[in-house]
Formats: sequence, C-alpha cells, structure tokens
Amino acid sequence: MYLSKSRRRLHCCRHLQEDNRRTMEKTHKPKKVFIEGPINPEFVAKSIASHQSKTGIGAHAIFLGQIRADQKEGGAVAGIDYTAYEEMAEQAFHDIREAAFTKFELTCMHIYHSLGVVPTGEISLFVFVSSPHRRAAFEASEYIVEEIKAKVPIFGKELVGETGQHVWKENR
Amino acid sequence: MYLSKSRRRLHCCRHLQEDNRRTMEKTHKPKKVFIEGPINPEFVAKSIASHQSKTGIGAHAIFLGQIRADQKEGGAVAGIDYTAYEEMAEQAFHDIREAAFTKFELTCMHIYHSLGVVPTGEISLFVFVSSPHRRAAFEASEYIVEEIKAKVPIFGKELVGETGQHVWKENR
Amino acid sequence: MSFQVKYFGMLAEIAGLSDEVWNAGGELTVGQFRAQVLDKYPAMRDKKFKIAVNRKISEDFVPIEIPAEVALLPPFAGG
Amino acid sequence: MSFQVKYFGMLAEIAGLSDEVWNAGGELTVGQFRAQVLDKYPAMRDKKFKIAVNRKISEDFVPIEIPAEVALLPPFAGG
Repeated sequence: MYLSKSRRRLHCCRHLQEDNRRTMEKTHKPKKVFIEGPINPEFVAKSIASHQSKTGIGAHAIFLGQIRADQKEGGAVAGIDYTAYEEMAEQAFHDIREAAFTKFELTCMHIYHSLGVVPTGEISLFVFVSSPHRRAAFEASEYIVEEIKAKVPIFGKELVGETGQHVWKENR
Repeated sequence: MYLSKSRRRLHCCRHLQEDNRRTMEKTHKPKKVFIEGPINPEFVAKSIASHQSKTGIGAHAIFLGQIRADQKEGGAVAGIDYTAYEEMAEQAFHDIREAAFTKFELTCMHIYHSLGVVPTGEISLFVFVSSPHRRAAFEASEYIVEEIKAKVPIFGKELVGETGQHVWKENR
Repeated sequence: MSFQVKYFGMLAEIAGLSDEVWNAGGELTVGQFRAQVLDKYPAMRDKKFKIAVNRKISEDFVPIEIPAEVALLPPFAGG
Repeated sequence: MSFQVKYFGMLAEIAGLSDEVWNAGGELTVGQFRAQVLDKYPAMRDKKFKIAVNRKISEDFVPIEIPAEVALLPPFAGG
C-alpha cells in the first residue's frame, strides 16, 4: 500500500501536483475518463505532446477503438450511442488503473471513453500508456483494453441505417 | 502472391489509388519511412484523422519510441543522432510490411522513423496499424516494432551532456 | 424493505424506465430479486444480465441489505 | 577485383570515412574480407559488426561476387 502510493507520486504527468496532495489520503479520487461524444485526434496529439517533458519515457503504446460500419439487418451501423453506469464504471476504471500500475513498470497511464453518440469512423476509446521500455507498454496496453471490455459497465446502442433502428452491442 | 496483391489493394489508405495502379506490377515500391528530425504529435493526429473514412477499422494500435535522458558517464543523453544504411533499411521496412500484412488481418500500416538529431523527450519511431479487430492490431504492432529493432540497419549516436561526447546505442 | 433499482441499456428499454424504487415484502437475496424482476418484466427472461448491489456484481445467494442500490447490467460494450 | 565498401556508425568513425573502394588481389569470401578490414583498421577488432553484401547480411563462407556493395554494420539502434 505504501509502495503503491509512493510510486503513484511519479505516475501521472498532468495530475502530478494533485497526486502529491493525495499521498496524505487513504484513497485516490478516480480520474476523469468519460468524454461526451467522439475523441478527437487533436486530443490524442495534445496528450502525446504533454509527455515530452517526461524524459524517463522510452515507449508509448496507444490503443484507439474506432466505430465500424458493420452490416446489420436494417443496414450499416451509422454510430454507437454509449451509456454507462457511471459511478460503477469510474470505480472499475480506477481499479484497472491501480492493477496495471502494480503489474507493469509504467510511468503514465490515461484512459478516455466516449459517452453519447459516436459516429462511424470516429474514436470512442483512447488508452495511452508510457513506460521506460517497450515491453511494459505493450503488455499494459493489451491488459487495460481487455479489462475495460470485460469489466466496465458501458452499454452501446448501435444505430442502424437511417430509420432509427438499433441493435444492442455486446463485447466478445 | 496473387492473394497478397489483391489484399494489398485494400490495405493502405492514403496510397489507395497508387496501390490500384501497382496491382499490374510485379513488385511494390517501398513506402517512404524516414523523416528528417523528430516526429511531431501533430503528424500522429493527422495520420489518425486520415483513417476515419475507413469504416471497416475497429482498432488502431500505435507505438511511439521516445528518446530517454539515460544517464551515461559524461552526463545525461541530450538526444540521438540517427543514421541509416538507407537503401537496405527501406528494403527491410518493405519486407517487414509485407510479412505483417501476411501474418495479421490488417487494414492499414504506417511506419515512420527519424533520421538526424532527435532531442530527448521527442519521438523517433511511429508505428501505426489498423485492423477490424483489436487482437490483430496488438499483435502486429509488437511484431513490427521487434522486427524493426532487430532487422533494420539504423544507427544511433547518443549525444551526452553538453561537451560533444557521444555513446553508440545498441538495441537489446 | 425497499431499495433503489437501476436499469441500463436494453433492460431500461424493456422496463421503460431507468430508475425505480423496489418494494419487497421481506428480505431478499439477489436470486429472489431476479425472480421478482422477471415476473414484473417478462420480456427480460430471454436477456442476459448481471445484477450489481452497491456497484458490485453479486451472485444469486447474496442477501440484499438496505440501503442498497441494485442495478441490472446487460452485456458490456465498452471500447 | 575491386568493390565498394560502406562504413556506418562507430565503424565509419573508426575508419574516418563512410565509403571507399576495396582493391583485393583475387576473389574473396566475406570472412577473408573481414580479416583484411581488421588488418587495415585494428580498432575494429573489439567491435561487433555484421557484413552485408548487396544489402543482404552474409555469412563468412559466402564469396563476394562483383559488382558488389559491401557494408559494415554495427549493432542496430532503430526505435
């Protein structure tokens, strides 16, 4: 517990000061994960740029989930409308973060997920991990994405065609 | 060979027309990989944005190599000066691309590597793969990065401290 | 006893609401609550869902202790 | 026979040049060429390097057939 907290002081980049304050507390406040609507490529660029002052980092692994135009009975998927059990989801994201920091040698970790409508071709999930070495970055990236898919209560309504039909999405 | 070529028509996004033309040829021209100086986060954002019209993509995996300020005898690494046996390197990148397209179900693949000086904290390698499904994206990303480190004749002079000293880098 | 029930995704669609107060006669396990819900909303019978009690997915044998927030969670679709 | 030799990275530093024409008496294998290079540049003896012939890394037993571009490659450092 002590180790995890003292390592945490080094983790995060943009929230470094906040983390320093938090070392006195028993628990950490979850970080903001949800974003209304699609995740912008510009936002990804800004996240990358903000890590250039962290000169211990040697490898970044980024995963982006993009909405596919899958064919359904009523036509092609035009987008997904995401909802979540937000309080439980934030807790689940927090647990995934803590587990990943324990399992892998990570310098930074950021997770963002969309809520509301994300049109086909746009990005709904952005997982960004940074490490001194590539192996930890690769492994953490996969681990986090699989954990999100399996454990975070997010629900997706696939909007089909132009007639207002929909199909509920299910992760495999 | 035929299969590989017909799949290739679908691969690449920005070079789609070019690829269509190339289906008549026996060999494919290698794509441009080397970039003079650091790779800009803005360039990463533009690459992501240019894939939003490919609505069969469900997952992007991105790997970025960033220059670490490792401690050496003469001080901290201030940057790496990259050179390459360019003709052989382009061929090696081409072979890695072809092998990855054969091994994994990929929609797109882009590889960029810096030449010249890349200061500490900046990005020298950008590997970007896109697939309908996450598994192929993860696996291809790792495969390509490992292959680049092992097989592409790129050389790195780590610039140490402020006195003009240097150390030759070696991949592990 | 009574507690808060939350519905998500296709289950909210079936219930026609996303929140309601559940008034049970006596104490309930998660499994007993599940049976009551399926009685009230028969269209949920052929849907897969998990039940979370106070934001933790719970097995059928677990007793619901008030105050409780109980949620019906259809398959996850994040990513 | 003569052929082009290219030096990269720390080997170019040791040789003091990045390109030269190699004039060998007769035919050479890669291994024989390696021995000649180490004679000419003794400081390369404690360096690891591979030899590429016409952009393909080649074992010592391979004969160098002209026209050839032979390159001395120190450890790779891409990424």
